[in-house]
Amino acid sequence: MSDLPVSLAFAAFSAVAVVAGIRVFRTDSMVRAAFYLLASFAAVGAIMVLLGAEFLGMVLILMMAGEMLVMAIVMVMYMMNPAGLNPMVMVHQHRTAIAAGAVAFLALAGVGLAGGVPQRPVTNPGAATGDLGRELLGNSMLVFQTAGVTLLGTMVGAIAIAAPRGRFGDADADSQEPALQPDEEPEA
Amino acid sequence: MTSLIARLAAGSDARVFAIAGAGSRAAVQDLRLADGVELVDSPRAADVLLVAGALDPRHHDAVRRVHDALPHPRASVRWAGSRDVLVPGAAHVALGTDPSSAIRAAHQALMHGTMPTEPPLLPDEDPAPWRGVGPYGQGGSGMTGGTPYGRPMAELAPDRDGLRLDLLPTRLGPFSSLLPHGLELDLRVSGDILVGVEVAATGLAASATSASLFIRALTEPVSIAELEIGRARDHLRWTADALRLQGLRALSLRALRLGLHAAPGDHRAVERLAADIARTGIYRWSLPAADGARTELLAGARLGPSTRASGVGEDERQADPAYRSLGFAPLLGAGGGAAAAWRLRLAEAVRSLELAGRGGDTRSAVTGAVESPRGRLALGDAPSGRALGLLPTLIEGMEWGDAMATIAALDIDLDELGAVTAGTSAEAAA
Amino acid sequence: MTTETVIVVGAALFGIGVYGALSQQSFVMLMMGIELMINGALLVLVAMWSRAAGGSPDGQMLAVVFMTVMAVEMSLGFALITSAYRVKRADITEKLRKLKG
Amino acid sequence: MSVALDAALGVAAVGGMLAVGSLALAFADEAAAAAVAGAPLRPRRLLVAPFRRAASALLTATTTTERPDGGGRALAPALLAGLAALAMSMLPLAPGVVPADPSTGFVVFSAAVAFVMIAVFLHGWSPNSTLPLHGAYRFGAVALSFQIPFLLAMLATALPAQSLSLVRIVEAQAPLWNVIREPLGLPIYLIVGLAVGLWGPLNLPDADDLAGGTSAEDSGLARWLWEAARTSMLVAVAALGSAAFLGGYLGPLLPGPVWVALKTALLLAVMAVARHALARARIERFVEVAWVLLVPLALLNVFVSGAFLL
Amino acid sequence: MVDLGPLAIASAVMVAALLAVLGSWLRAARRPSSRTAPERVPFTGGQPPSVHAWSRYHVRYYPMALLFLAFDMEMVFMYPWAVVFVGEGLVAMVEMGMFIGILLLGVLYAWRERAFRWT
Repeated sequence: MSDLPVSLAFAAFSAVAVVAGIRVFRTDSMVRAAFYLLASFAAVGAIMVLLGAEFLGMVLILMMAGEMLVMAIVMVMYMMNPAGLNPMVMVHQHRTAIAAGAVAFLALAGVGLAGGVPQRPVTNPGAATGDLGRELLGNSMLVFQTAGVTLLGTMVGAIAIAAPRGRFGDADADSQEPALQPDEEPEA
Repeated sequence: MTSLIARLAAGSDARVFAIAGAGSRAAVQDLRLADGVELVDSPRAADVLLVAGALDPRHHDAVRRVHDALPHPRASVRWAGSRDVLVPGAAHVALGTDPSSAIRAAHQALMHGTMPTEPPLLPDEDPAPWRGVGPYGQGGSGMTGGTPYGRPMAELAPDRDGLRLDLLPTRLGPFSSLLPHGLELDLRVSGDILVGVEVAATGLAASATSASLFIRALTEPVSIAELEIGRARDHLRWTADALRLQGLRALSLRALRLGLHAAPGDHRAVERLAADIARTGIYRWSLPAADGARTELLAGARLGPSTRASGVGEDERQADPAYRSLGFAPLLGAGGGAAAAWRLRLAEAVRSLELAGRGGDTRSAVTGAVESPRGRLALGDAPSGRALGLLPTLIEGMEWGDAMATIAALDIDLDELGAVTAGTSAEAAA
Repeated sequence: MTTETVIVVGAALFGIGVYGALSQQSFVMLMMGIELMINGALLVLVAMWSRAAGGSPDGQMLAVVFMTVMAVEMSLGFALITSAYRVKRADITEKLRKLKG
Repeated sequence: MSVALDAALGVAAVGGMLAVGSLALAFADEAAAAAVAGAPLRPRRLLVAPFRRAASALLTATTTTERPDGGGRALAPALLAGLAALAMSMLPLAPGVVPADPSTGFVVFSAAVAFVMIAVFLHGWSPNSTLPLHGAYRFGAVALSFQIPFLLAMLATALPAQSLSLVRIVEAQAPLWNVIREPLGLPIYLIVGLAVGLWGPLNLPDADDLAGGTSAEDSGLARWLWEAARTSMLVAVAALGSAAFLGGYLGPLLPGPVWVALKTALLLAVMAVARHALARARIERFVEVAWVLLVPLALLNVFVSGAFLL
Repeated sequence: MVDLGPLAIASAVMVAALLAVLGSWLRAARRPSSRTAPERVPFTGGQPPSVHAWSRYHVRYYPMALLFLAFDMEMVFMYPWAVVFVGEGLVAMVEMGMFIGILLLGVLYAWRERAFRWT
């Protein structure tokens, strides 16, 4: 394959990644926000494939489909007006945030452009998945097993925190209604 | 090219959304076996609207709303005893004759473009006009104020799970494929769990008269063979509907075909059907498990198979000397629950066909109450009425699919209910 | 497609993520900001692995660890949001602050 | 120029395979239904029925609902059709003949199946209507449960191939088909395949107890497209299943593509029979069985088939 | 080299399908009598809904969804493992066995906590 299709594809995927990323915070519908984020991830995954990291890119897309579905589901659960039928803006420190975002972008892009990245391209992308497998079982064995324990902790922790009933009674015991107005005292 | 497409389209099955008014339930069900006609569950999927039987004026707006939900091009067929103006422009077919050729003709004319599509029946009015007024274009002063796009949004309510989330009010019926037509339920769902159930309206037409076999048996002796064949057919028709709700369409058609003309010699065929149904795993996989409190409710309600499924030997036929002379004893299930009721219904269909074969010309005695396929039937007291009374308690707290299976298992017949209660009110008036 | 352009795209995603994480009031939207930051970082990491590190396997390993972190963050984050909503009925950060104690 | 030509050829080939597969599925489904219902089968009428249905869909208007998510509503059937094409484009037809062979084809297929979740959820969410909405959330439960057994059942086929390429997975079955090497894999794969194609006993999001579920508000061309996309997805699942478990184009005497077609048809027939012979699962029961039974069984399958390779 | 074939084919099919749906909508919208307010009412049996269906849906299986998020990660580790399994042999078997064994404890815990049930 020549360079031109790859460059075109890169330009397209970059545009999707960035535009979808911006749309995440510019849409009223929570479900759309989650799926825009998914589109951004999928485009980044595709760029990774272009970079020769086929496995990482595809696995990112695979993982994110599930994670963003859960994200959309949880969003709808807890957000008032989940579909954005009634437009609203729920932001704070807006200017500061924009400035911080711009600074982060400029700083990172500057480092990337000026930092003099060494040019040592990957030699055999086809062997990358196997390399990763051997790394898992060899040098990074400890990381691999630690990940297992971490994931176990996450599963147990998440269910213990979120589950409606536990051994210590109902999870919402002693909870109270929030105030209807920001400065009011909560209802008993 | 255009004419080729039109010709192909005209050859397709006419997809029909049927509204089954008073006295037309069985006739509409039989249409499932008709050639070139396919009954669908949503008017969005239909080409033709079939409005069958008598309909009360209070249902007319609902009929019009269903009519307007059909995509263009659309046509309707009125299948009733007499002409009326419920759906203007509808072809009229007399109840008692087969409407499928009229339906197919309407469908073909639509696809060829020789018949214009029917205009909407309801006026083009927004339920509540809405304009954003708040600083972000929202409807009111608060962040969720107003009624966006003409409708409010669901409201928060506490839940047994401890999460205070929205309760979604849903009005199901009167013409939903999930309920007997004429029944309207006000449901409140929290996620897929029904947390509030109210029967909002029942009955199709005040003037409903039913020549049902079992209602006739209330006042005159009827041949036991006839009664038992009627019972078996009723059970098989119920099985056909219930199988359909569970997605087993081919088996459902087989049950319906059997139910159309089951005769004493068919008990082997019914047994084979019952065995094939059991083999689908429906009792283990699909139906809600028996639940103590609910089973107890049904056990005391004299609801025929639903009651006998829990092992209570409640059956009006035991009181009838004619049945006793035939050596009748009711079949009983164990443990209750939808699965037990299903099995019992099929077993009763087999037993009824056997009884009908032995019955000869013995006639039933008039005792003031009859065991209809749905349970104890007397003047002014129909099993469907008792079932409707129990319905909210039975399905509250259930998952949506379980609730729909439970409603189906109750086998509510509004025609029978209407006829029996109309009889009493007429007597009272006299 | 050069290493530099990929890094610029990654930086843009990271910047958008920073904006989202700082500006959003709702917990879940805030998490989306964090996800987007990780997304940008992941892209830069893979670009480095592909173009500057000669495809060394630890680069890939690091990316896998990133993804794991993301999953752990989401799972526990959603669990905490559920718990906060259950107890305080709070779905935005301000509410939680106000009801502290 | 040749790139464009290749792409056009690829689209035509994949579209043709999906169309033929869908017709075969319709035929098998009708035959199974007739057998179960005890009704006569009318093959001639049956063969034109799908074309008639498509023509009538073309002539019927597509309705909208009150304030839907229009973008999502248009995207959902298109996305599902695209995913079916994506999966089908990696089917090896004969040695060296495959529309596309990415080295991680296996992960690409898994990602396509994962995106089915998005397509179905979007389809049910977007009309802003109660019954489709319930269907969408039901599929959330189904899909999050079947995802892991599905990936694991497929993963076992990658062990002997030592690769994630579907072409290599077929080649590695020359001595022994995977269906024999890892007998638990194909049943688990087929169970999940039914759920992916919203078919038969696992047609929970579009079930009759939701009056059509996610497609309850669809009409005209949009409805037809959704149905076509669903059957295409099922065909793709069957085709790739035959490649991963039944040796794909491998077989004596007959040429490769014929074997592929025969094996795919076999799996489609199994699915058609399952639709009419098995009852729909309760949602909660399915979730529990998937996690507590299918996940451990699929893991066992991976490790047992691994042990044979040592 | 990178193979974008599947993506190209899928995109072509998607675009075609999208155009078909959009074209069908446009055709429907051009009809004079189409799309009155009652024609757009969501169907639940002939009565208009009292509220929008979009609401804070109570997703009863959320504990399972959280479990999924964590458990799904195992696949990222298993794919590369599967590729090198034959080469690495027993070591691979033992290490993955340990990893999976640890994760299955999580499923077991979730089952005990009734995370897969909600009715």
